[in-house]
Amino acid sequence: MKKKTQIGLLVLVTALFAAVPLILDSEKSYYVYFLFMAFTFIALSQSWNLVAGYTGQISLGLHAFFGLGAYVIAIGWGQEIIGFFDPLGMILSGLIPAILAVVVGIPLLSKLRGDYFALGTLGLGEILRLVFIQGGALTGGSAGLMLPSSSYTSMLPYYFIALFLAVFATVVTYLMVQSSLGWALKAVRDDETAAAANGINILKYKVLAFAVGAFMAGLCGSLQAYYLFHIHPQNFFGLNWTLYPILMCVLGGVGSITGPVIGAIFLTAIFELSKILLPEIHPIFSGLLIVLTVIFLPDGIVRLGWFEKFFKGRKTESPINLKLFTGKEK
Amino acid sequence: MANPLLRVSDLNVFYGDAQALWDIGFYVDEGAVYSIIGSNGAGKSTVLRALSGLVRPASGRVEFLGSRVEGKGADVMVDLGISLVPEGRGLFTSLTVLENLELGAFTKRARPKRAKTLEWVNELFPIIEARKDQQAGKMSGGEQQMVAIGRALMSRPKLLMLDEPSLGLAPLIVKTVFEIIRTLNEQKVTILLVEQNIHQALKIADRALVLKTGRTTMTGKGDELLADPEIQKAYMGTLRKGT
Amino acid sequence: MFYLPPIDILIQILINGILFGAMYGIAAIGLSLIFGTMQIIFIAQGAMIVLAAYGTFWLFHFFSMDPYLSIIVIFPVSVIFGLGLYQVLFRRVARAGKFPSLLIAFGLMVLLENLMSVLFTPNPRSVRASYTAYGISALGLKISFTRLMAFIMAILATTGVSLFLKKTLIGKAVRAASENLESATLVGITPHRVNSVTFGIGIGLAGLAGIATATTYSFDPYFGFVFSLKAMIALALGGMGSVVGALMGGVLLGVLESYGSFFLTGGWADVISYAAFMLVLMFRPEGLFVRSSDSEKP
Amino acid sequence: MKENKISIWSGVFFLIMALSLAGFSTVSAKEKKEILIGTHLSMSGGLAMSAREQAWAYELATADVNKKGGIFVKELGKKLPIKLIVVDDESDGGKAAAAVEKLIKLQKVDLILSGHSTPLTIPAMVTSEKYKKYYHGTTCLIPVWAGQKFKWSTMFFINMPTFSHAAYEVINSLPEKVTRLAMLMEDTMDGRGLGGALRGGAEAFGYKLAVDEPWAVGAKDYSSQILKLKANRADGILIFGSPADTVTFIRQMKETDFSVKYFHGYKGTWTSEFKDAMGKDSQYVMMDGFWSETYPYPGAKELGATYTKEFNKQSVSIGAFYATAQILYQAIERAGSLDSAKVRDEVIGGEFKGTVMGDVKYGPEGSAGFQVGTFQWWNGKQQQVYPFFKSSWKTRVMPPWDKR
Repeated sequence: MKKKTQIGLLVLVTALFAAVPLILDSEKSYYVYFLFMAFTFIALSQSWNLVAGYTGQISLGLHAFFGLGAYVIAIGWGQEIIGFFDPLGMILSGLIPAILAVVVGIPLLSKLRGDYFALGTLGLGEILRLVFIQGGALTGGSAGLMLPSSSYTSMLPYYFIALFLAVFATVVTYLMVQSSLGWALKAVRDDETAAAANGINILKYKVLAFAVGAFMAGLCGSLQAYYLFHIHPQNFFGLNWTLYPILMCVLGGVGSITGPVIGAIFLTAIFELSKILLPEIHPIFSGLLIVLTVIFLPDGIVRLGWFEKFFKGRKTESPINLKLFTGKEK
Repeated sequence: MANPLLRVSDLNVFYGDAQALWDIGFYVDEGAVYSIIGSNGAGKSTVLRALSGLVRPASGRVEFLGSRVEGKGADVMVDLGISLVPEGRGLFTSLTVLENLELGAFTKRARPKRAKTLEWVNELFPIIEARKDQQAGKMSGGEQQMVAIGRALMSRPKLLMLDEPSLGLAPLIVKTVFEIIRTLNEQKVTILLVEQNIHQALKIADRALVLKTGRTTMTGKGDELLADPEIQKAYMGTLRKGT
Repeated sequence: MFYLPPIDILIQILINGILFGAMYGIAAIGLSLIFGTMQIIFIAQGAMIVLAAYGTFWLFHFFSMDPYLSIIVIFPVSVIFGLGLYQVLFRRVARAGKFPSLLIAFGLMVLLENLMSVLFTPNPRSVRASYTAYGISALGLKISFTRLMAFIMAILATTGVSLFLKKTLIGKAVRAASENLESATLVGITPHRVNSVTFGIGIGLAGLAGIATATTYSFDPYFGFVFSLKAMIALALGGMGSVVGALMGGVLLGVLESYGSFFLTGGWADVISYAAFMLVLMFRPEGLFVRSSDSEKP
Repeated sequence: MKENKISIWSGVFFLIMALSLAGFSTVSAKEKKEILIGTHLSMSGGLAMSAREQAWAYELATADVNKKGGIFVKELGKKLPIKLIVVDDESDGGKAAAAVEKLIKLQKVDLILSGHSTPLTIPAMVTSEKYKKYYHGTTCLIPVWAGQKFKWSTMFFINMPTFSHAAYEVINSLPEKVTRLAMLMEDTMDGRGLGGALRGGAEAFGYKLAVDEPWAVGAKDYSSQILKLKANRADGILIFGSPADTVTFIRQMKETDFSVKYFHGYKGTWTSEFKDAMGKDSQYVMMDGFWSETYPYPGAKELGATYTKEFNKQSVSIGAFYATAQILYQAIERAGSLDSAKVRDEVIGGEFKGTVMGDVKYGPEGSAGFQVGTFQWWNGKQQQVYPFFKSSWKTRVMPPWDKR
């Protein structure tokens, strides 16, 4: 399939989703809300996918950037700099996390071992949560900040912005991967020493991917802030904002463009269903699902045998794989 | 002719989407020294990694002592008697020399004979015994290579595979290393050697194989290949009989 | 508001911090071992600790078994549980690298927390023995008995694990595999074997930490996550893959938090410990207690 | 990587998704057979314990109404039973909002009964505000709620002025003088709000706080705080924290031999789990509460008895939750409608007589405050101290640890 067809398909799918509010009443249908959340998770999953799938770095700090993006809106609104659905504010809510990602990313990513990156990003989320709790009047402390919920008019803008974010994140990830930069990132992922020998500035690309991921996560945070109107450190710096996207990515297939999309929609649906069908014990179910998925489907849905055979004609392996046993990572 | 110790046929290896080895085939007789030579990136190490079980071949046969062993894990291969001294030696640098050697005899087959094997290794490498309580990482490159070979011998291998044993060593040490290989061979250890130091590798080898970008370009007796004008031209250039 | 309190209070804070940090230490040693061989932060360690604490609680509740005596049940059961856990959950995916293992650990945490919440109710539980709120007076200082016991357990556990790693062949194999897994398989060490051994010991240590938790705290199913995080910090401070370092990292963290919450408030104490964690990760990733010459691992 | 075929697949996938969504969305309006009341409660997560008491009280209140055949809804001209739909909010604000979305859009509930605690009810109320569904609220601090100027919710919770006085009135009634109070408030929304009220109360009653600081949630060691109280010679403690944290705190007080004359716990000391965890050490400890079965209100005693029969313990909270449901059900009957606006207008400024919390009167702004209760643990029983009505219990001063 040619690039033009691909772009055409993307436009078609986007148009289909854009048409959903024509069929469903956005104020009455739960599915509009469901898709709004699913789109947010697609964007978050792509953000994580970009970092993990293409550079082989496990970030456990998506919630740090998500929460920071939300607080940019909340604080900006409180100080009357940013308004409701303010484009400038939303760009800021992506940029500030991206800047933080660069500042934190340079020292953390310059270490050869990826583990420090995972630990450091997890710590970053916790630090931000605590700092915002201790932030006094500016951050509202542990009570968080409340925005004037009377600004809400309709679910539609949320739906379309979330759709835009999902498409944006997917397109950005796709473009980055297809570009020469993408090849550099893959080289980094597959063999760091070889990439270094070939004169690729590893750090620059890793930090770039990390910052772009943070930008997208921050945008998602700002949208969620506009939706909830109550920005609370415990919620917005909650680990779930990192763990769910990771799970979605892995379930869908890390390091592929469609994986996170499928994973996000599928899991959001599963979690919803389990809550309806198993109200008392659904968190057990979620935990079990994670474990079972990883054991029996570690490469994700997009790399399922039948899926691949049907569409590609042969089986491939997950890109971040077997490193431990071939010793390449050491 | 009796069955060779190791017979490899039609071996294909992939790294992800990229094929690294194409239809490699050769055999190593018991008690022989077999060399695989070729330039950087020709796939020499990959052959050893596939034989040691670190890399799973996509297709092909590996027969060792008459039975098929391809696809088995590295830990199983050691127990069967194939031992690899990896490129860069792969010592446990934070462990002592003695601990490294002890772990060399980790397999079920080698463990009961550990004390006896250790005596043998100490005899081969007197320097090891003198420094047995030192951290392996703190030794010089040459000494580390001795420990690495010693550790591999601790598993009582029937086939010892050496990946670039001379890499990064001073010329004098390189000479010692090859002397050791010769000694080992005299003590009936079959050796599969991968080397960039082509002159030395061919001189010591009974038979050898030349690899180029993952494909076999030539096989033959060591001295024949050494005399081959193409080899001379391609790999030794102006060095002639250097080192 | 800042003032310098009398020296005896400063010493008391120090001792409290050391005793308290030992709890982090026990958890961190387990994390350190698992991290060494499998290269993952076993995020479910906290949930394991709470599970063991429930074990202690139920043994006490139904059989009136003294919590410290219950070590003879809890520790072996935890070790076996750890071995089994590896075989059932991790063995299949260990080959595929650390992504899946990390996720399974996370899924396990969610599963355990909620399973305990459904089975044992989310109500907080605590063991009430004659010594659970008992303080020993010595040299004008007050020392919590249960925390002293936790400290002693931590010291014994560290010594035990160190000896195991230094003296036994399988222990040496664990050290070797932590350092260089490829070389380890080349000498015939089966990765699954060392992985399950480290899991056994790691969860066994979680069992010990669970006993210490049950005697010291009132706990509920969600109590453990902070432990996982703090143990992770202790691990980073002490240097990954070092057993003694993990304990020292835990103690250092405990002391840091104790002084922090005395001179500032509890919330800032946490900020300080996380900040220390980030700084160490960024600028001294080999940890504070590892000489830099030892840290040049491949 | 070959993405092309996958993108075809994803197109198909999306198409199916979109079609199935369209198919599901049309639910035909059926004849009303029951009144659907939705609530979001923390069936899992950190707040699960308190939320379960709330769920129990709601369910009992609903069952009690249904026993009588339900509520007569004038607009529909018949008596309808109530169906209570509980959705788990997992103790998380974002999930609470999602739960309300689901209740409104998927379960199509008529009205919403409150969830538990300020950080969860606020996002939930924001959501019900969006869809103009009436949210009958409780357990959100009234000043915080009032600050939001919600149009579609009301609030029934502790009256802040009486709350800020209660502790000091009790302390003043003690036979011994307690002069150096320390205040440790959990660093959460509720902790901050209640802390502010107690601070105001201290000023009004002429108490100077010897120590006043926020308390980190889930910290594992309090010895430093205790030493700080010791260094500041505190002789009374007001503390707001979770049961687990408070138990650990008191244990550490005992270990370090730090005694005070008065120990007043909020939230953390009122459950029977606290008593079970502390044993004899729970003696003398004070607690707050929303309600008591000793209150002279209709049904209070029976409610307490039902609870004790089922769980073999007492509760000082269920009455408030039971009454919250009672008020809503009365309001529906009075409005004669399930319409959110009509029911809300009935509650705002309305007076509801004969609940287990007595007669409840909502102000024109939509809030009704109830007096906070204060109790003291004595021999495993919660002795009611405050409000002072009908209470014969004389609050006892806590002796030092070595003298008990």
